[in-house]
Amino acid sequence: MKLRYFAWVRERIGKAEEDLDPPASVATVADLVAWLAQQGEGYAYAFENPNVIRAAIDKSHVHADARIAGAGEVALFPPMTGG
Amino acid sequence: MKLRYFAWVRERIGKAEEDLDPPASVATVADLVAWLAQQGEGYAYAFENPNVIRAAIDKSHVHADARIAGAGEVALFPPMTGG
Amino acid sequence: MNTTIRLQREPFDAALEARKLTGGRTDIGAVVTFTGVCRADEGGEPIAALTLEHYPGMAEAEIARHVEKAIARWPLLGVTVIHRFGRIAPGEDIVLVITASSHRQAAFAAAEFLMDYLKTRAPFWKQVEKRGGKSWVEAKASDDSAAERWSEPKPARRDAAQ
Amino acid sequence: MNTTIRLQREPFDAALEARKLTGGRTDIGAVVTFTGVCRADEGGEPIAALTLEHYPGMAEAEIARHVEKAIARWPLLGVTVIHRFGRIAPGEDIVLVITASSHRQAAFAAAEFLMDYLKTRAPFWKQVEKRGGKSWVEAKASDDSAAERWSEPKPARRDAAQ
Repeated sequence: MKLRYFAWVRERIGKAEEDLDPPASVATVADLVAWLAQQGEGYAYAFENPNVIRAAIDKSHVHADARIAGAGEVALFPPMTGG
Repeated sequence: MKLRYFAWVRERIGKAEEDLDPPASVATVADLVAWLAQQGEGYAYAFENPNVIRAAIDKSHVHADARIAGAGEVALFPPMTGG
Repeated sequence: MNTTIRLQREPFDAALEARKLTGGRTDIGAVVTFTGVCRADEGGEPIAALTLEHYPGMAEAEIARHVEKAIARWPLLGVTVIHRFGRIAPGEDIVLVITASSHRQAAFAAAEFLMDYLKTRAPFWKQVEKRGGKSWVEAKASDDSAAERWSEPKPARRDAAQ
Repeated sequence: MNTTIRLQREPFDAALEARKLTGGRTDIGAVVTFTGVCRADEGGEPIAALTLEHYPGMAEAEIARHVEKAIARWPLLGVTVIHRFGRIAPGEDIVLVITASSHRQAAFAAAEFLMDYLKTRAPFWKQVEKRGGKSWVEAKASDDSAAERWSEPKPARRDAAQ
Protein backbone atom coordinates (compact mmCIF):
# COMPACT_ATOMS: atom_id res chain seq x y z
CA MET A 1 0.00 0.00 0.00
CA LYS A 2 1.36 3.41 -0.95
CA LEU A 3 1.29 6.02 1.78
CA ARG A 4 1.64 9.74 1.08
CA TYR A 5 2.18 12.49 3.62
CA PHE A 6 1.71 16.24 3.22
CA ALA A 7 2.64 19.47 5.03
CA TRP A 8 3.72 18.96 8.67
CA VAL A 9 2.81 15.27 8.61
CA ARG A 10 5.40 14.90 5.83
CA GLU A 11 7.94 17.04 7.66
CA ARG A 12 7.61 15.20 10.97
CA ILE A 13 7.88 11.76 9.36
CA GLY A 14 10.72 12.98 7.17
CA LYS A 15 9.46 11.57 3.89
CA ALA A 16 6.74 12.37 1.35
CA GLU A 17 5.75 8.78 0.55
CA GLU A 18 6.57 5.15 1.21
CA ASP A 19 5.27 1.63 0.57
CA LEU A 20 4.15 -0.22 3.69
CA ASP A 21 2.23 -3.39 4.43
CA PRO A 22 0.37 -2.96 7.69
CA PRO A 23 -0.76 -6.14 9.49
CA ALA A 24 -4.21 -7.55 8.76
CA SER A 25 -5.56 -6.14 12.05
CA VAL A 26 -5.25 -2.64 10.60
CA ALA A 27 -8.68 -2.28 8.99
CA THR A 28 -9.55 1.42 8.96
CA VAL A 29 -7.84 4.76 8.49
CA ALA A 30 -8.01 5.25 12.28
CA ASP A 31 -6.30 1.86 12.78
CA LEU A 32 -3.64 2.84 10.26
CA VAL A 33 -2.90 6.12 12.01
CA ALA A 34 -2.64 4.35 15.40
CA TRP A 35 -0.33 1.71 13.93
CA LEU A 36 1.87 4.28 12.15
CA ALA A 37 2.23 6.25 15.42
CA GLN A 38 4.16 3.24 16.77
CA GLN A 39 6.66 3.09 13.90
CA GLY A 40 9.20 5.51 15.36
CA GLU A 41 9.77 8.95 16.82
CA GLY A 42 8.84 10.95 13.69
CA TYR A 43 5.63 8.95 13.22
CA ALA A 44 4.73 9.33 16.89
CA TYR A 45 5.15 13.12 16.57
CA ALA A 46 3.19 13.32 13.28
CA PHE A 47 0.26 11.39 14.71
CA GLU A 48 0.38 12.59 18.34
CA ASN A 49 -3.12 14.06 17.87
CA PRO A 50 -5.06 11.68 15.57
CA ASN A 51 -8.17 13.88 15.67
CA VAL A 52 -6.60 16.57 13.48
CA ILE A 53 -5.36 14.11 10.82
CA ARG A 54 -7.31 14.16 7.55
CA ALA A 55 -7.18 11.28 5.08
CA ALA A 56 -7.78 10.45 1.42
CA ILE A 57 -8.01 7.04 -0.20
CA ASP A 58 -7.10 6.99 -3.87
CA LYS A 59 -7.38 10.82 -3.96
CA SER A 60 -10.85 11.08 -2.39
CA HIS A 61 -11.55 12.43 1.09
CA VAL A 62 -12.57 9.73 3.59
CA HIS A 63 -13.52 9.64 7.26
CA ALA A 64 -11.38 7.94 9.90
CA ASP A 65 -13.70 4.94 9.93
CA ALA A 66 -13.17 4.25 6.19
CA ARG A 67 -11.81 0.75 5.46
CA ILE A 68 -8.41 0.62 3.78
CA ALA A 69 -8.75 -2.84 2.21
CA GLY A 70 -8.10 -2.57 -1.51
CA ALA A 71 -6.72 0.98 -1.29
CA GLY A 72 -3.94 1.73 -3.75
CA GLU A 73 -2.85 5.00 -2.13
CA VAL A 74 -3.66 6.36 1.33
CA ALA A 75 -2.75 10.00 2.05
CA LEU A 76 -2.56 11.51 5.53
CA PHE A 77 -2.34 15.24 6.08
CA PRO A 78 -3.36 18.18 8.33
CA PRO A 79 -6.55 20.19 7.76
CA MET A 80 -6.31 21.99 4.44
CA THR A 81 -5.52 25.69 4.11
CA GLY A 82 -5.87 26.47 0.42
CA GLY A 83 -7.66 29.29 -1.33
CA MET B 1 -40.03 75.15 -8.12
CA LYS B 2 -38.00 73.19 -10.61
CA LEU B 3 -39.50 69.91 -11.76
CA ARG B 4 -37.46 67.16 -13.44
CA TYR B 5 -38.80 64.08 -15.19
CA PHE B 6 -36.96 60.92 -16.19
CA ALA B 7 -37.49 57.85 -18.42
CA TRP B 8 -41.13 57.27 -19.45
CA VAL B 9 -42.39 60.05 -17.17
CA ARG B 10 -40.23 62.44 -19.22
CA GLU B 11 -41.34 60.88 -22.52
CA ARG B 12 -45.05 61.03 -21.71
CA ILE B 13 -44.91 64.64 -20.52
CA GLY B 14 -42.71 65.55 -23.46
CA LYS B 15 -40.11 67.53 -21.53
CA ALA B 16 -37.20 66.81 -19.18
CA GLU B 17 -37.73 69.75 -16.84
CA GLU B 18 -39.79 72.85 -16.23
CA ASP B 19 -40.43 75.55 -13.63
CA LEU B 20 -43.89 75.48 -12.09
CA ASP B 21 -45.61 77.12 -9.13
CA PRO B 22 -48.26 74.77 -7.78
CA PRO B 23 -51.02 76.33 -5.65
CA ALA B 24 -50.57 76.49 -1.87
CA SER B 25 -52.94 73.53 -1.39
CA VAL B 26 -50.29 71.24 -2.94
CA ALA B 27 -48.34 70.28 0.19
CA THR B 28 -46.81 66.84 -0.44
CA VAL B 29 -45.27 64.87 -3.29
CA ALA B 30 -48.55 62.92 -3.56
CA ASP B 31 -50.47 66.22 -3.85
CA LEU B 32 -48.03 67.40 -6.52
CA VAL B 33 -48.45 64.22 -8.59
CA ALA B 34 -52.27 64.51 -8.35
CA TRP B 35 -52.14 68.19 -9.36
CA LEU B 36 -49.75 67.53 -12.27
CA ALA B 37 -52.04 64.76 -13.57
CA GLN B 38 -54.62 67.50 -14.27
CA GLN B 39 -52.27 69.70 -16.32
CA GLY B 40 -52.94 68.06 -19.69
CA GLU B 41 -53.01 64.82 -21.63
CA GLY B 42 -49.27 63.99 -21.37
CA TYR B 43 -49.31 64.64 -17.61
CA ALA B 44 -52.45 62.55 -17.16
CA TYR B 45 -50.74 59.65 -18.98
CA ALA B 46 -47.45 60.01 -17.06
CA PHE B 47 -49.23 59.97 -13.70
CA GLU B 48 -52.11 57.60 -14.50
CA ASN B 49 -50.79 55.20 -11.84
CA PRO B 50 -49.40 57.36 -9.00
CA ASN B 51 -48.34 54.28 -6.99
CA VAL B 52 -45.45 53.48 -9.32
CA ILE B 53 -44.08 57.04 -9.35
CA ARG B 54 -40.85 57.54 -7.37
CA ALA B 55 -39.69 60.97 -6.21
CA ALA B 56 -36.60 62.85 -5.10
CA ILE B 57 -36.40 66.27 -3.47
CA ASP B 58 -33.13 68.06 -4.05
CA LYS B 59 -31.56 64.79 -5.27
CA SER B 60 -32.57 62.64 -2.28
CA HIS B 61 -35.19 59.87 -2.38
CA VAL B 62 -38.43 60.79 -0.56
CA HIS B 63 -41.76 59.08 0.12
CA ALA B 64 -45.02 60.30 -1.38
CA ASP B 65 -45.95 61.92 1.94
CA ALA B 66 -42.84 64.15 1.96
CA ARG B 67 -43.64 67.89 2.10
CA ILE B 68 -42.45 69.94 -0.85
CA ALA B 69 -42.32 73.34 0.89
CA GLY B 70 -38.83 74.81 0.44
CA ALA B 71 -37.81 72.27 -2.22
CA GLY B 72 -35.55 73.67 -4.92
CA GLU B 73 -35.90 70.70 -7.28
CA VAL B 74 -38.48 67.91 -7.30
CA ALA B 75 -37.84 64.92 -9.59
CA LEU B 76 -40.48 62.38 -10.59
CA PHE B 77 -39.58 59.08 -12.26
CA PRO B 78 -40.43 55.37 -12.63
CA PRO B 79 -38.83 52.67 -10.43
CA MET B 80 -35.11 52.55 -11.12
CA THR B 81 -33.47 49.87 -13.27
CA GLY B 82 -29.74 50.53 -12.99
CA GLY B 83 -26.86 48.16 -12.35
CA MET C 1 -9.47 54.02 2.08
CA ASN C 2 -9.17 54.02 -1.64
CA THR C 3 -12.59 54.99 -3.09
CA THR C 4 -13.45 55.64 -6.73
CA ILE C 5 -16.95 56.50 -7.99
CA ARG C 6 -17.40 57.39 -11.64
CA LEU C 7 -20.27 57.77 -14.10
CA GLN C 8 -19.18 57.77 -17.71
CA ARG C 9 -20.35 57.25 -21.24
CA GLU C 10 -17.21 55.42 -22.43
CA PRO C 11 -16.26 51.79 -21.63
CA PHE C 12 -14.10 51.02 -18.57
CA ASP C 13 -11.13 48.70 -18.13
CA ALA C 14 -11.91 46.41 -15.19
CA ALA C 15 -8.35 45.08 -14.94
CA LEU C 16 -6.86 48.58 -14.88
CA GLU C 17 -9.32 49.64 -12.17
CA ALA C 18 -8.45 46.55 -10.08
CA ARG C 19 -4.74 47.34 -10.42
CA LYS C 20 -5.35 50.96 -9.36
CA LEU C 21 -7.22 49.73 -6.28
CA THR C 22 -4.70 47.13 -5.13
CA GLY C 23 -1.37 48.12 -6.70
CA GLY C 24 1.56 48.37 -4.28
CA ARG C 25 -0.51 47.23 -1.29
CA THR C 26 0.17 44.07 0.71
CA ASP C 27 -2.67 44.31 3.25
CA ILE C 28 -5.35 43.23 0.75
CA GLY C 29 -6.11 39.50 0.81
CA ALA C 30 -9.31 39.40 -1.26
CA VAL C 31 -10.57 41.30 -4.28
CA VAL C 32 -14.09 40.78 -5.63
CA THR C 33 -14.95 42.24 -9.03
CA PHE C 34 -18.49 42.34 -10.37
CA THR C 35 -19.06 43.24 -13.99
CA GLY C 36 -22.59 43.74 -15.31
CA VAL C 37 -22.79 43.05 -19.04
CA CYS C 38 -25.43 43.97 -21.63
CA ARG C 39 -27.12 40.75 -22.79
CA ALA C 40 -28.52 40.30 -26.30
CA ASP C 41 -31.97 39.49 -24.94
CA GLU C 42 -34.46 41.04 -22.56
CA GLY C 43 -37.49 39.05 -21.44
CA GLY C 44 -36.79 36.39 -24.05
CA GLU C 45 -36.67 38.83 -26.99
CA PRO C 46 -33.52 39.89 -28.85
CA ILE C 47 -32.38 43.47 -28.37
CA ALA C 48 -30.19 45.67 -30.58
CA ALA C 49 -28.88 47.83 -27.73
CA LEU C 50 -29.86 49.46 -24.48
CA THR C 51 -29.72 53.09 -23.50
CA LEU C 52 -29.13 54.10 -19.90
CA GLU C 53 -30.61 57.38 -18.71
CA HIS C 54 -29.50 58.76 -15.35
CA TYR C 55 -30.12 61.68 -13.00
CA PRO C 56 -26.81 63.56 -12.99
CA GLY C 57 -25.76 64.68 -9.54
CA MET C 58 -28.22 62.44 -7.73
CA ALA C 59 -26.73 59.23 -9.19
CA GLU C 60 -23.23 60.06 -7.94
CA ALA C 61 -24.60 61.11 -4.54
CA GLU C 62 -26.68 57.94 -4.12
CA ILE C 63 -23.77 55.70 -5.06
CA ALA C 64 -21.44 57.59 -2.70
CA ARG C 65 -23.96 57.22 0.12
CA HIS C 66 -24.11 53.45 -0.37
CA VAL C 67 -20.34 53.15 -0.66
CA GLU C 68 -20.14 54.94 2.73
CA LYS C 69 -22.69 52.46 4.15
CA ALA C 70 -20.61 49.54 2.87
CA ILE C 71 -17.44 51.00 4.39
CA ALA C 72 -19.20 51.45 7.73
CA ARG C 73 -20.50 47.88 7.66
CA TRP C 74 -17.52 45.81 6.44
CA PRO C 75 -13.74 46.13 6.97
CA LEU C 76 -12.96 47.26 3.42
CA LEU C 77 -9.62 48.47 2.11
CA GLY C 78 -10.88 49.79 -1.24
CA VAL C 79 -14.07 50.26 -3.27
CA THR C 80 -14.54 51.18 -6.93
CA VAL C 81 -17.93 51.76 -8.57
CA ILE C 82 -18.16 52.75 -12.23
CA HIS C 83 -21.54 53.00 -13.97
CA ARG C 84 -21.92 53.78 -17.66
CA PHE C 85 -24.74 55.72 -19.24
CA GLY C 86 -25.82 56.29 -22.86
CA ARG C 87 -26.12 53.64 -25.57
CA ILE C 88 -24.59 50.22 -24.85
CA ALA C 89 -24.46 47.26 -27.27
CA PRO C 90 -24.86 43.58 -26.32
CA GLY C 91 -21.59 42.18 -24.95
CA GLU C 92 -20.46 45.57 -23.64
CA ASP C 93 -19.95 46.20 -19.92
CA ILE C 94 -22.48 48.35 -18.05
CA VAL C 95 -21.34 48.50 -14.45
CA LEU C 96 -18.24 47.64 -12.41
CA VAL C 97 -18.00 47.12 -8.66
CA ILE C 98 -14.67 46.20 -7.06
CA THR C 99 -14.27 45.60 -3.33
CA ALA C 100 -11.00 44.84 -1.56
CA SER C 101 -10.56 43.58 1.99
CA SER C 102 -8.14 41.50 4.01
CA HIS C 103 -10.72 38.69 4.08
CA ARG C 104 -13.03 37.30 1.45
CA GLN C 105 -16.37 37.40 3.29
CA ALA C 106 -16.28 41.21 3.61
CA ALA C 107 -15.32 41.68 -0.04
CA PHE C 108 -18.11 39.37 -1.27
CA ALA C 109 -20.79 40.83 1.00
CA ALA C 110 -19.94 44.45 0.18
CA ALA C 111 -19.93 43.81 -3.58
CA GLU C 112 -23.34 42.09 -3.42
CA PHE C 113 -24.74 44.85 -1.21
CA LEU C 114 -23.58 47.55 -3.62
CA MET C 115 -24.99 45.75 -6.65
CA ASP C 116 -28.35 45.13 -4.96
CA TYR C 117 -28.59 48.84 -4.14
CA LEU C 118 -27.47 50.00 -7.56
CA LYS C 119 -30.25 47.88 -9.08
CA THR C 120 -33.01 49.39 -6.95
CA ARG C 121 -31.95 52.79 -5.58
CA ALA C 122 -29.48 54.42 -7.97
CA PRO C 123 -31.37 56.73 -10.37
CA PHE C 124 -30.72 54.93 -13.67
CA TRP C 125 -33.31 53.74 -16.18
CA LYS C 126 -32.76 51.22 -18.95
CA GLN C 127 -34.47 51.46 -22.31
CA VAL C 128 -34.09 48.58 -24.78
CA GLU C 129 -34.26 48.65 -28.57
CA LYS C 130 -36.18 45.64 -29.85
CA ARG C 131 -37.51 44.78 -33.29
CA GLY C 132 -40.88 46.32 -32.35
CA GLY C 133 -39.35 49.60 -31.13
CA LYS C 134 -37.99 51.03 -27.91
CA SER C 135 -39.31 50.14 -24.48
CA TRP C 136 -38.40 50.80 -20.87
CA VAL C 137 -37.18 47.88 -18.76
CA GLU C 138 -39.53 47.21 -15.84
CA ALA C 139 -38.17 47.03 -12.31
CA LYS C 140 -38.05 43.49 -10.94
CA ALA C 141 -39.63 42.47 -7.64
CA SER C 142 -36.68 40.05 -7.22
CA ASP C 143 -34.27 43.01 -7.23
CA ASP C 144 -36.33 44.75 -4.55
CA SER C 145 -36.28 41.69 -2.33
CA ALA C 146 -32.53 41.26 -2.91
CA ALA C 147 -31.99 44.83 -1.68
CA GLU C 148 -34.39 44.33 1.27
CA ARG C 149 -32.18 41.70 2.88
CA TRP C 150 -29.55 44.33 3.74
CA SER C 151 -32.00 46.58 5.62
CA GLU C 152 -31.40 47.11 9.28
CA PRO C 153 -34.57 46.90 11.38
CA LYS C 154 -36.24 50.32 11.40
CA PRO C 155 -38.12 51.99 14.26
CA ALA C 156 -41.88 51.90 13.73
CA ARG C 157 -43.07 54.91 11.71
CA ARG C 158 -45.21 57.41 13.53
CA ASP C 159 -47.09 58.69 10.50
CA ALA C 160 -49.45 56.19 8.93
CA ALA C 161 -49.58 57.86 5.51
CA GLN C 162 -48.15 55.94 2.44
CA MET D 1 -20.40 25.38 -20.55
CA ASN D 2 -17.00 26.96 -20.58
CA THR D 3 -14.98 25.42 -17.72
CA THR D 4 -11.29 25.96 -16.96
CA ILE D 5 -9.46 24.41 -13.99
CA ARG D 6 -5.73 24.91 -13.69
CA LEU D 7 -3.05 24.45 -11.05
CA GLN D 8 0.16 26.25 -11.81
CA ARG D 9 3.34 27.63 -10.29
CA GLU D 10 3.42 30.82 -12.40
CA PRO D 11 1.21 33.91 -11.90
CA PHE D 12 -2.10 34.20 -13.79
CA ASP D 13 -3.69 37.10 -15.64
CA ALA D 14 -7.19 37.58 -14.22
CA ALA D 15 -8.27 39.97 -16.99
CA LEU D 16 -7.14 37.58 -19.72
CA GLU D 17 -8.98 34.69 -18.05
CA ALA D 18 -12.16 36.78 -17.78
CA ARG D 19 -11.92 37.69 -21.48
CA LYS D 20 -11.44 34.02 -22.39
CA LEU D 21 -14.57 33.13 -20.39
CA THR D 22 -16.86 35.83 -21.78
CA GLY D 23 -15.36 36.88 -25.12
CA GLY D 24 -17.75 36.84 -28.05
CA ARG D 25 -20.76 35.84 -25.92
CA THR D 26 -23.86 37.95 -25.44
CA ASP D 27 -25.83 35.69 -23.09
CA ILE D 28 -23.70 36.54 -20.04
CA GLY D 29 -25.10 39.35 -17.89
CA ALA D 30 -22.94 39.03 -14.79
CA VAL D 31 -19.30 38.13 -14.17
CA VAL D 32 -17.92 37.75 -10.64
CA THR D 33 -14.16 37.51 -10.22
CA PHE D 34 -12.54 36.60 -6.92
CA THR D 35 -8.79 37.04 -6.51
CA GLY D 36 -7.06 35.80 -3.38
CA VAL D 37 -3.87 37.74 -2.69
CA CYS D 38 -0.88 36.96 -0.44
CA ARG D 39 -0.89 39.45 2.43
CA ALA D 40 2.29 40.66 4.12
CA ASP D 41 1.09 39.50 7.51
CA GLU D 42 -0.26 36.31 9.06
CA GLY D 43 -1.78 36.39 12.52
CA GLY D 44 -0.47 39.93 13.06
CA GLU D 45 3.16 39.05 12.24
CA PRO D 46 4.98 40.09 9.04
CA ILE D 47 5.80 37.33 6.57
CA ALA D 48 8.46 37.17 3.85
CA ALA D 49 6.53 34.76 1.62
CA LEU D 50 4.26 31.77 1.68
CA THR D 51 4.74 28.39 0.08
CA LEU D 52 1.76 26.37 -1.09
CA GLU D 53 2.05 22.58 -1.08
CA HIS D 54 -0.61 20.56 -2.85
CA TYR D 55 -1.58 16.96 -3.58
CA PRO D 56 -1.21 16.65 -7.36
CA GLY D 57 -4.06 14.77 -8.99
CA MET D 58 -6.33 15.01 -5.96
CA ALA D 59 -6.35 18.83 -5.99
CA GLU D 60 -7.54 18.98 -9.62
CA ALA D 61 -10.15 16.26 -8.97
CA GLU D 62 -11.52 17.96 -5.85
CA ILE D 63 -11.80 21.32 -7.61
CA ALA D 64 -13.47 19.71 -10.63
CA ARG D 65 -15.97 17.95 -8.34
CA HIS D 66 -16.93 21.25 -6.71
CA VAL D 67 -17.15 23.05 -10.04
CA GLU D 68 -19.60 20.31 -11.13
CA LYS D 69 -21.59 20.86 -7.93
CA ALA D 70 -21.74 24.60 -8.62
CA ILE D 71 -22.89 24.00 -12.21
CA ALA D 72 -25.63 21.65 -10.96
CA ARG D 73 -26.80 24.17 -8.38
CA TRP D 74 -26.76 27.50 -10.23
CA PRO D 75 -27.50 28.47 -13.86
CA LEU D 76 -23.89 29.20 -14.78
CA LEU D 77 -22.52 29.99 -18.25
CA GLY D 78 -18.84 29.70 -17.38
CA VAL D 79 -16.46 28.88 -14.50
CA THR D 80 -12.71 29.36 -14.20
CA VAL D 81 -10.64 28.23 -11.20
CA ILE D 82 -6.88 28.72 -11.13
CA HIS D 83 -4.86 27.90 -8.02
CA ARG D 84 -1.13 28.55 -7.74
CA PHE D 85 1.35 26.43 -5.79
CA GLY D 86 4.99 26.96 -4.80
CA ARG D 87 6.50 30.11 -3.33
CA ILE D 88 4.38 33.29 -3.44
CA ALA D 89 5.46 36.75 -2.25
CA PRO D 90 3.22 39.32 -0.51
CA GLY D 91 1.13 41.22 -3.05
CA GLU D 92 1.10 38.30 -5.49
CA ASP D 93 -2.13 36.53 -6.45
CA ILE D 94 -2.79 33.01 -5.08
CA VAL D 95 -6.15 31.94 -6.43
CA LEU D 96 -8.65 33.04 -9.05
CA VAL D 97 -12.33 32.11 -9.32
CA ILE D 98 -14.47 33.54 -12.13
CA THR D 99 -18.17 32.73 -12.50
CA ALA D 100 -20.42 33.93 -15.32
CA SER D 101 -24.21 33.78 -15.47
CA SER D 102 -27.08 35.65 -17.03
CA HIS D 103 -27.98 37.00 -13.57
CA ARG D 104 -25.87 38.30 -10.74
CA GLN D 105 -27.18 36.23 -7.81
CA ALA D 106 -26.05 32.95 -9.40
CA ALA D 107 -22.60 34.34 -10.23
CA PHE D 108 -22.07 35.69 -6.70
CA ALA D 109 -23.34 32.56 -4.94
CA ALA D 110 -21.28 30.17 -7.07
CA ALA D 111 -18.07 32.18 -6.59
CA GLU D 112 -18.55 32.24 -2.80
CA PHE D 113 -19.39 28.53 -2.74
CA LEU D 114 -16.25 27.66 -4.70
CA MET D 115 -14.02 29.82 -2.50
CA ASP D 116 -15.48 28.39 0.72
CA TYR D 117 -14.80 24.88 -0.57
CA LEU D 118 -11.31 25.66 -1.83
CA LYS D 119 -10.46 26.96 1.65
CA THR D 120 -11.56 23.82 3.47
CA ARG D 121 -11.62 20.84 1.10
CA ALA D 122 -9.05 21.35 -1.65
CA PRO D 123 -5.77 19.63 -0.68
CA PHE D 124 -3.48 22.65 -0.36
CA TRP D 125 -1.39 23.63 2.65
CA LYS D 126 0.15 27.04 3.29
CA GLN D 127 3.49 27.48 4.98
CA VAL D 128 4.62 31.00 5.92
CA GLU D 129 8.14 32.36 6.31
CA LYS D 130 8.36 34.65 9.32
CA ARG D 131 11.31 36.18 11.13
CA GLY D 132 11.36 33.22 13.54
CA GLY D 133 11.35 30.61 10.77
CA LYS D 134 8.81 28.69 8.75
CA SER D 135 5.45 27.58 10.09
CA TRP D 136 2.28 25.97 8.75
CA VAL D 137 -0.87 28.07 8.64
CA GLU D 138 -3.58 26.61 10.87
CA ALA D 139 -7.03 25.91 9.47
CA LYS D 140 -9.65 28.40 10.65
CA ALA D 141 -12.92 27.36 12.29
CA SER D 142 -14.52 30.35 10.51
CA ASP D 143 -13.63 28.79 7.14
CA ASP D 144 -15.22 25.50 8.18
CA SER D 145 -18.45 27.22 9.17
CA ALA D 146 -18.44 29.24 5.93
CA ALA D 147 -18.27 25.97 3.99
CA GLU D 148 -20.93 24.33 6.20
CA ARG D 149 -23.63 26.74 5.07
CA TRP D 150 -23.67 25.21 1.58
CA SER D 151 -24.29 21.65 2.83
CA GLU D 152 -27.45 19.96 1.77
CA PRO D 153 -29.19 18.07 4.58
CA LYS D 154 -27.72 14.57 4.78
CA PRO D 155 -29.52 11.31 5.55
CA ALA D 156 -28.80 10.06 9.08
CA ARG D 157 -25.64 7.94 9.17
CA ARG D 158 -26.11 4.30 9.91
CA ASP D 159 -22.71 3.66 11.42
CA ALA D 160 -21.92 5.41 14.71
CA ALA D 161 -18.14 4.98 14.44
CA GLN D 162 -15.56 7.76 13.77
